[in-house]
Formats: sequence, C-alpha cells, structure tokens
Amino acid sequence: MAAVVEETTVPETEVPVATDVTFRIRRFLPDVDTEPHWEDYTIALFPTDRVLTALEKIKGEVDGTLSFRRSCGHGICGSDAMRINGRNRLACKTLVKDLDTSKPITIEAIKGLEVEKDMIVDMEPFFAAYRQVLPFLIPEGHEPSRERLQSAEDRARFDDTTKCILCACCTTSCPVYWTDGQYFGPAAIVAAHRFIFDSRDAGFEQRLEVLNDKEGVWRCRTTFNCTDACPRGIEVTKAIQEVKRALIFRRV
Amino acid sequence: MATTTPVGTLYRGGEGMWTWVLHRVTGVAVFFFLFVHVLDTALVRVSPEAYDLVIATYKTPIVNLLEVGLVGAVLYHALNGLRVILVDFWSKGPRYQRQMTWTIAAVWLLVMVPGTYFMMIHTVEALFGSTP
Amino acid sequence: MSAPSIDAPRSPQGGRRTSQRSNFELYSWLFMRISGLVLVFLVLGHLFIMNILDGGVQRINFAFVAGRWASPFWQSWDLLMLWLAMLHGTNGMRTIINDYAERDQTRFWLKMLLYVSAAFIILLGTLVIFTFDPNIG
Amino acid sequence: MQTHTFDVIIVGAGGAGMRAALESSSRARTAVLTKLYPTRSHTGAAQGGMCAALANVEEDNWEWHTFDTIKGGDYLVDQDAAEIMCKEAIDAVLDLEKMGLPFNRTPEGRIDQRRFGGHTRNHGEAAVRRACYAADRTGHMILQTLYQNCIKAGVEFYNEFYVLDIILNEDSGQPVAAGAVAYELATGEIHIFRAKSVVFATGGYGKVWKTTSNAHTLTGDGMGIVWRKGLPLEDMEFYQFHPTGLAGLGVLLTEGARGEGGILRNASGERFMERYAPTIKDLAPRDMVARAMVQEVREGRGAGPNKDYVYLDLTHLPAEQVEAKLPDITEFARTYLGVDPINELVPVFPTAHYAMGGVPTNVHTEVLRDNEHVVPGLYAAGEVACVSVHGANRLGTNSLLDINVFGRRAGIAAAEYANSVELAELPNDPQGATIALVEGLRSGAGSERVAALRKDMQETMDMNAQVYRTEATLKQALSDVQELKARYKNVSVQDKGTRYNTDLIEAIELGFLLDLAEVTVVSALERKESRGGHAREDYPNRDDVNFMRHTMAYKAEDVSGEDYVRLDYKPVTVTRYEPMERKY
Ligand SMILES: Cc1cc2nc3c(=O)[nH]c(=O)nc-3n(C[C@H](O)[C@H](O)[C@H](O)COP(=O)(O)OP(=O)(O)OC[C@H]3O[C@@H](n4cnc5c(N)ncnc54)[C@H](O)[C@@H]3O)c2cc1C
Ligand code: HEM
Ligand code: SF4
Ligand code: F3S
Ligand code: FES
Repeated sequence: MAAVVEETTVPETEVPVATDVTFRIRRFLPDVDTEPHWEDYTIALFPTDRVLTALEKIKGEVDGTLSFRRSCGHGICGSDAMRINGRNRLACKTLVKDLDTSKPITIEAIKGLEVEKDMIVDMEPFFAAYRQVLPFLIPEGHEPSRERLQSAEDRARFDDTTKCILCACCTTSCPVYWTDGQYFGPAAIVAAHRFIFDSRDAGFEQRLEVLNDKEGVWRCRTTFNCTDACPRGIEVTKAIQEVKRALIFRRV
Repeated sequence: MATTTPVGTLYRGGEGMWTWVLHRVTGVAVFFFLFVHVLDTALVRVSPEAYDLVIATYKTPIVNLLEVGLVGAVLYHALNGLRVILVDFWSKGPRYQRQMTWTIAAVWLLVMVPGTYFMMIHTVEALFGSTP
Repeated sequence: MSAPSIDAPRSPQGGRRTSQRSNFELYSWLFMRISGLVLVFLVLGHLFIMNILDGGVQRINFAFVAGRWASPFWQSWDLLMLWLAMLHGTNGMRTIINDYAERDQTRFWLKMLLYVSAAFIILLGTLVIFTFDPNIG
Repeated sequence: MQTHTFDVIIVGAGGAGMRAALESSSRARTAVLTKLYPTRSHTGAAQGGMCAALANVEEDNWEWHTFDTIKGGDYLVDQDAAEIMCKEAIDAVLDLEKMGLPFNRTPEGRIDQRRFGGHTRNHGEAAVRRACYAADRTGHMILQTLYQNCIKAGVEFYNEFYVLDIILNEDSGQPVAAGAVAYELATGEIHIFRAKSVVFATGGYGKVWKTTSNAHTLTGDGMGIVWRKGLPLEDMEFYQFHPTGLAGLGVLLTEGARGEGGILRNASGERFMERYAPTIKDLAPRDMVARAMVQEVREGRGAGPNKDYVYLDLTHLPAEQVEAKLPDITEFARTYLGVDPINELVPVFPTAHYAMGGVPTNVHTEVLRDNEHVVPGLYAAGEVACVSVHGANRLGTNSLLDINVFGRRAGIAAAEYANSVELAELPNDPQGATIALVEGLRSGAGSERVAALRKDMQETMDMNAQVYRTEATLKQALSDVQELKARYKNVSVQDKGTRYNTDLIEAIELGFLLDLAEVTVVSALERKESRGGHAREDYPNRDDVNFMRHTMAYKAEDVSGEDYVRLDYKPVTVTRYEPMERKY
C-alpha cells in the first residue's frame, strides 16, 4: 500500500538492501521440551533493523511459538534483555549492522534467572532484590509546603543511577550472581545508590544495613561485566564502589 | 524441578571478567603452593638433609619452570590486586580500569622477561654447560 | 505445573535472610586489600631475593636458611608474610567456596576443612620460624 | 480458575494506574493488575516534561495554563475539567517531588521549567516556561518514582495478568461494576477478580498505526473491553500525530528539543514554521506543526532521497546543553539513524502518538454509559480515558499531568466508593466470554496470520487516516479495516501452549486494535470539519455550528445481527472561554 515512487526519482545513494541473516536461537518450550535446544532461522533484514525486529519477523512469519518480552522498542522499558552473541543486550537497541552477520547470530535467555520459555525468564528474584534495598525516598523531618530545595550539583550527584530501567542486563551478566543467586546484584545496588546519594534522603543507615549484608556490596568482585552490559550507559561498577566507600568511611 | 542444566554459550565478558578469572585462578594456585611451601620449609625442623633433599627438587629443570610460573602467577595476582584496590578506592579507578589492565599486562611482561632469564639461566647452564 | 523447567543456580527462591547486623564482611573485604598491599612488598621481595638475586634457587640449602633466620629481621619478615598470606589466602578461598558450593552442607564442610588446614599450616609455620635451631643435626 | 476478592482493582500500572494505587491502597484493599511489569509501562517513554504553573522561573498562573489547554484543544475541551487539571497541576508536581522525583533544578534549587508547544504567557503573548522536567526522561522518572512509592506503600501487584473483560452486574437494570477477568500469562490460567470498584488505566492504542511512538503493547485493550460491553467511546477521531518522530521509525524526539531552541527546517534549510505560526513558530501546538510538516513534504520541500521528511536542527545549540538536557533523544538519533544531533540535522516526520479520545468519564473519573449516567464502580484515568481535558489536540506535557491529576482522583474516588457499598453479585458465568475468546483462538485452525493482518491494518491507517484525511481515504480505510475484521475471524495461533503464550495474546490484542481502528475511522468520517488533530482536507475549516460537540460511539447491532458503529454526540462544557480562532 506504500506509495509507488518512480525509479528515476530515487537517487542511487543509500538505497538499503535486505540481506539474509541467520539467527541461532536457544529455544525452550515448557509445554513440549524437556531440554533447551538451538535452532536456526534465516530471514532477510536491512542493516539498520533491530534484532527485535528480526525476532518479531521470525515470530510473525516463521514460528509463532517463539516467545520473548518486548514493549517500547527503543531501549526505554527494559523488557527485552537477552544474550546476543554471548553478551547481554537489549534486542531493541542492537542493530543488525553492528553484528557480524557472516556467522549465525546467537540469541539466548539471560543467565542466572530461571528460564520459563525461550527468552522469557522468571524476573521475580530480580525484583525481589530491588525491593529489598528500600528503593524509595526516606525523607527527613516534616513535609515542606513547596518542593524541597536541592542544588543542581546535589542533583547531578546521583543522576547516573536514576537512568536505570531495571532491565537486568547487569545483574545477569555478573559472574558472582550466576553462581550465587542470593547476591543482591548490581541493579539493586544501583537503585540503592540513587537514594544514598540523594541529598534529600535520610535513609542512609537503613539502606546501608541491607547492603552491608553477607550478600550485599561486598560480594562484588569488580568484574565490570555489569558496566559493559548496561544499555543505559550507567557506570554500574563505579556506583557499587561508591556505595562500598560510603559504608567504610561512615561506619568504620 | 531441575531437570537439565543450562548449556548456553560462554558469556563473552570483557577484560574485567577475564582479569578476575585469572586473579582467582592465580590466587588459588598460590594458596596451594603456599601450603606445600610451608610444609617443605618445615623440614628444616626435621633435619638439614631432609630439607636439602627437598630443596634439591626445586633445582630440577621442570620444577624450575614451575617456579617461573609461580612467580608469574604471584606477580599477576599482586599487580591485578593493586588494580582492584585502585578501582575500589580511587574515584576515577572504575573509569580507567581498562587502561590499568593493559598497564599491568605491560608491567608483567617487563618484569617477567628478564626475570625468567635470571631464574632460568642456572638451569640452562646446568643443562647445557656454561658458555665460556 | 508439571512442565519441566530449568533451574537457575541457587536462585533465592525462599527469599534471603536479612542482615545479621555485623560488619564481618566489611572487615574481611578491607583486610583483603590492606593485607594485599603489605604482601606486595613482602611476597614480591621474598620472591626476588630467593629466586633471582645472585643465583636464585640454586644457592638455597639448609645453611642458607639457617643464615637468614639468624636475623630477627628476616624472622619477622617471614612470620608476617606467613600470617598475612595465609589469612589472605584463606579468606579468599572462603569467598570462592561461598561462590561455588551449591549446597549449604557442602559449603559448611569445605569451609571447616579450609579453616582447620589453614590453622594447622599457620601454627606449623610459626613454630618452625620461632623454634628453628641452626645447630640441629 | 481462581477467584480473588478486593475492594478496588486497578487495571494498568502506568502513571495513571500507580498514582491511583497510591491513593486507593491506603484507603481500601487494592490490587493492581497489569499486563506488563509496572516499570515497563509506556509512561516511562515520556520525555519532555509535565506542565504546572509553578512560576519558578517566570511569571505564570494556572488560569493561563487553562486557557492554553482549551485553545490548544481547539475548544473541544470540557472547560471545567481543564480548570481542575491546571489548578491541581501544581500540587501534582509538588507531590511527585516529595515522593522523590529527581527534577532538574534552577540555580536556586527549585524545580526547573522549560518551554513547550502551545504553553504561553498571558493568553498567547509569548512562550512561557511551564514544563517541569528531568532531562528528557520525565516519564521514566515519574514511572520509577511511582513504582518506588508503591513498593513503599506495599501495593499488591499482579504482574503479567492480562485483563480481557470487565464484569458488570446488570441486575438493577443498569450496569454496576463487579470485577474483571484476567488471563495469567505465566500459566494460561483464567482468574476472576471480584471488586467493588474497577479502575481502568490501560493507556493508549497507538499500534493501530504503523509509524508510531507507542510501545508494541499499546493495543487499546481497556478501550476495546469497554467498547465490547456496549459502553461508549468518546472523540476517537482525535488522535495526535507528534511532529518529531525519527523519520521512518516513529521513535519520538521530544518537543522539549524545540523547547530548548531546536528548529524545524525543510530541504532548503528554511525555518518553515515562521510561515505557519509567526508568533510562536516551532512551538506551535502539535497538530499545526505536524500539518505544516506534511504540507512541506507534499509541496516538494521535503528532504532525503524520497523527499519525505524534514529536519530537526539542534546544531546551533551548545553541545553541552544538548548533552545535558536532551541526552536520551540524542542517543536515539545516534543509535537508530546514525545521525549525531550535535552537528547534523535529524530527519523527522510525524508519528502516531496520543489518543485524545477514549472512555468517557466525568471529572470524578467515573465512566459514563451515555451522555449523563455513570456506571457505578467503574472508573477510568490516563490515556484510556477522555475527560475531556485535551479536546481535539493535547498540548505537550499535559498527559503526564492528566495521569497524575486524574489518576489520583480515580484512586480516591474508587476507594471511597468501595468503602460505601457492598460487593456486587457476580453475574452467571462471568468468565464465559473470556474462555470462549481464548479457547476459540487457541484451538482455531485458521489460516490468517496475526502479523500479516496487523501489518495491513497499520498500513492502511497510515495511508488513509493519518495527519490529513478526506472522505475518500477514510472510506478506503473503513473498507480495508472491515475486510481485515472478516479475515480476523479466520486467524490462526500457532502456539497452542498454556505457558507464556504471547502468540495468543497478540491475536487478542489485534482484535482490540481492529475494533478501535474501525471506531476511529467511522467517527472521523462523520466529523465533517477540521479541528485539532482531525484535519479533513475536504472540510478544511472548523465548524462550530455543527460540530462543537463530542462524538460518542457505541457498538450496536443492526437488524441482521451485524455489528456496526453507532454515533451519538455530547455537548462540550464551556465555562468561561468562548471559542475563537486559533492563531499562534
Ligand atoms: C514517546 C512518548 C513520549 C511522551 N512524552 C510525553 C511528555 O513529554 N509529556 C506528556 O505529558 N506526555 C507525554 N507522552 C504521553 C504520555 O506519556 C502517556 O499518554 C501517558 O504516559 C499514558 O499513561 P497511562 O498511565 O495512561 O498508560 P501507560 O503508561 O501506557 O500504562 C498502561 C498500563 O496498562 C497496562 N495494561 C494495558 N492493557 C492491559 C490489560 N489488558 N490488562 C492489564 N493491564 C493492561 C499496561 O501493563 C500498563 O501498565 C508521551 C508518550 C510517548 C509514547
Ligand atoms: C602479593 C600481593 C597480593 C595482593 C596485592 C593481593 C590482592 C588481593 C586482592 C585485592 C584480593 C581481593 C580481590 C577481590 O575482592 O576481587 C585478593 C584475593 C585473593 N587472593 Fe590475593 N593478593 C596478594 C597475594 C596473595 C597470596 C600470596 C595469596 C595466596 C595465599 C593470595 C590469594 C588470594 C585468593 C585465593 C583470593 C580470592 C580470589 C577471589 O575471590 O577471586 N593472594 N588478593
Ligand atoms: S543498571 Fe543498567 S543494566 Fe542494570 S538494570 Fe539498570 S539499566 Fe539495566
Ligand atoms: S558484574 Fe558483578 S562482580 Fe561487581 S562489577 Fe558488576 S557486580
Ligand atoms: S522493548 Fe523496551 S527496552 Fe527493548
């Protein structure tokens, strides 16, 4: 139904061509499979297509049983974290042109959370850890009638960690979390950081109590996988380091 | 509930992950060596002969090679340990972790190349005779 | 649900226990760093002297050791190194066991084994350094 | 099947749903049912800001804000509702700040404000700084802050529960809310939630169009459910096309970009908005800017190989300002188009964005079943609802405001109502229709594919019912949609499983989309004038004599038993602003 444009009016430059790309997807259908297995799908894609588009195409045109979560489609809702070519990424923020298409592109569920179906994992433990760090403002004193004042510098202090979309790319890239699911994980620490360094917050002691736990910040071995994986470009390891230092220098 | 273990691909972590793996491996290796080393040193309490006998094995070519490996492991562990400490305590550490990784790799090579030479020179001489 | 599912490694199904209000992990973490710093000098110095300085391992024998431990300086060097390295290593091994042992039982016994053997080595080493008699034999 | 009982259930955990939950959960036993994890809701995609006449940076007052809202909505706004919204706006923003929302700050430490389209000083004199913002992540911060406060308040969430039907008790001759039926994605199980009040906060239906800023999940379920119950939908012909979507993709670039000083240019570099809105130029309301852009392209001044888009120019702004205040959209342009806004022009074109219409409610958020009567116990707030504060065209930032003001009102009203009545009896077999729907799709052996039907629907809607419409295009769209509806009866679901059956869900969602596409087109066909977001080329002028009224669409059956869209009308509430020509 698209308007037909005459051949001659289209300049030769930048006419993108669709090429065949193969995806090697780790499938697991709980209703039929006892074990996950790899399956290949080849579809035609433009270089600027997102991996999410590819998955949509496979689901829509080839195999409707392929299951994954997605919503916003542009890296803002955190639904579609998955392992693409061995690394945690958002499918909607990964463009085909940025991947090596001479080999099959591998797609599998993120690691460390229970796989429910294909790319869908049980997110509950992830959110449970988030909830445990008291991720909300704990204000001091009585409510002012207008807004609480905060200088632009104080606001900037925790800006980085406010960007988190809870996609779990970081936590499920963490080698410690893979083997010790009890570890709070980087995302929860990022959430705690956002409040610890908010000048309006007075919940420092309570929150640090949680993070000082056996499974808290001390579990982090600075492997930087989280920082590398974060689609929002949050300096996750740095945030964890700042929380560690806050713990040491205010309590020791 | 668990019926199968997931066999996915290996996670393609960055330098940070691999430096950590190496740190762990070297830490464990050094720990076990330390065990043995304290035990063999304890032989000095038994008799000089016993001690010298064990120490003699340290001077064989193969063990000498292991010795070089040990020094390499300790050196890496120490250098990376310093990097980890900088990441933890220097506010710009996390941002420069990559650069620090390459720095320690360079330092390690700079020390190990001549170090290996000095550690192996005697073995080489013993094996092939000293050069005139 | 009867359908099979893949288990995640030790996922915190039952919810985790909350903080035991102790700073143990904090201190142990700090200790790793401080001891590490000191060990850099002690261990690297030790290795340098033993393995590289004039003749390396070739010159080591009973007499060499005897000569060294005659000096209180070397005695305390080695003693400090022994203690710090063992505590540092043991604490490191503790972390590793925590990471990889999947069942609480396994974890407990592995740690017991670790602590007992570490204590044995530390005591043995200390004993050797203190009670060393150069005139033995 | 399981049955749960609550005082209040809230369907949807976007901004409106969670704002309602915060109020309701402290007053009555509340559950929030949401098809997405709360933080995945599309409120998180909102970028630019939330308006309130705080007057933190320059003189302003809520009355000016009301005027702008009404004028921006091309006088189809119910003025009493707009007054309430603009008055309560100030507290809505301050409440969010107190909950912890990290707004950008002025040098004095107050909430910073910036300019936004259609928001003016003293009834149109000049653009005013009224939008409170947190970089270009205002919606993200609102969604996160509300979720965080829901955790603090211990709100009970049922995540990945798809509400597919509401339960109405009709014993007394008029419908009364009795609960909702939900499909649990994880297990495929059907749940009945009994409740005294039901709040719908399910968001918009942008997926009817192909080029859209909306999430894949914005499929108008709430509107569709209400519609299928025979309740009306209001003003569905008014759908907003946001001027600056990334060309070809629809990913939104906030109007805040123009608020910060960005300029729209055509292929020859001309600042064309000077011709269309001489006073506030690039900050004219969205409908006007979108039309201007389409006009430029039609008249051959479009840029690119196909001359089918225009440019958003930020290159003259200091790089630090762009990086600091518009970091996300800068990244979108870099990621998805490979264009760096710091030193390159960004290709943009209108993208389907926001439903002005929806489930009609009064200012207490009670859902109307006709022009006067409400459905007791049924509430709606947010994009799913039509109060109507946006009239024919919503001003930028007024939606985040809407969800907070009316979300809050819905939470309070629903809880208070629940505390004053007994639980309504369930009708017979309340889950029957839902089970029939689910099982019918799952077991059906049709040959039509969901993705193909959806694509056809989106393409015809983009072609024929977008920024500009005519009788002919709308008729084309209508026949296409009706044909698709017929084909939909034969749709196939390949996944026959029970667990996480997203294939099935997409088929159900497509059903809602097709219904809403039809209502939109039919409503648009009958509005033979141009007003706000509804631009008819065959009727280019506003016609206050015949069409100064809201459209009310009902699902009806003709004599042969075929469904059709029946249209009725409702007067606009005018308090103090008489309609006048809309010039900027
Ligand atoms: C890209 C973009 C930018 C925007 N920028 C701005 C801006 O700067 N300023 C402004 O004022 N407005 C902006 N808007 C508009 C505004 O963000 C939305 O209109 C508003 O957030 C809608 O909120 P909501 O709570 O009504 O719905 P949503 O946030 O969409 O939430 C809908 C909720 O309903 C749930 N749901 C839906 N169907 C079902 C079902 N069947 N069963 C159970 N749950 C269901 C979903 O899970 C979700 O939780 C923007 C919109 C977009 C798309
Ligand atoms: C030479 C100087 C040394 C330095 C600077 C050093 C530094 C460190 C540091 C900082 C850590 C913590 C790593 C982390 O938390 O991520 C660590 C861990 C460890 N160290 Fe050392 N160390 C040194 C010597 C030793 C020695 C001699 C041993 C062996 C006995 C050893 C064994 C270990 C072990 C087993 C770990 C745990 C590894 C892990 O958890 O992954 N280290 N070291
Ligand atoms: S910190 Fe980054 S990777 Fe981790 S959850 Fe948040 S956005 Fe995702
Ligand atoms: S990956 Fe894990 S170990 Fe620390 S630096 Fe990140 S949390
Ligand atoms: S779909 Fe929202 S982040 Fe990818």
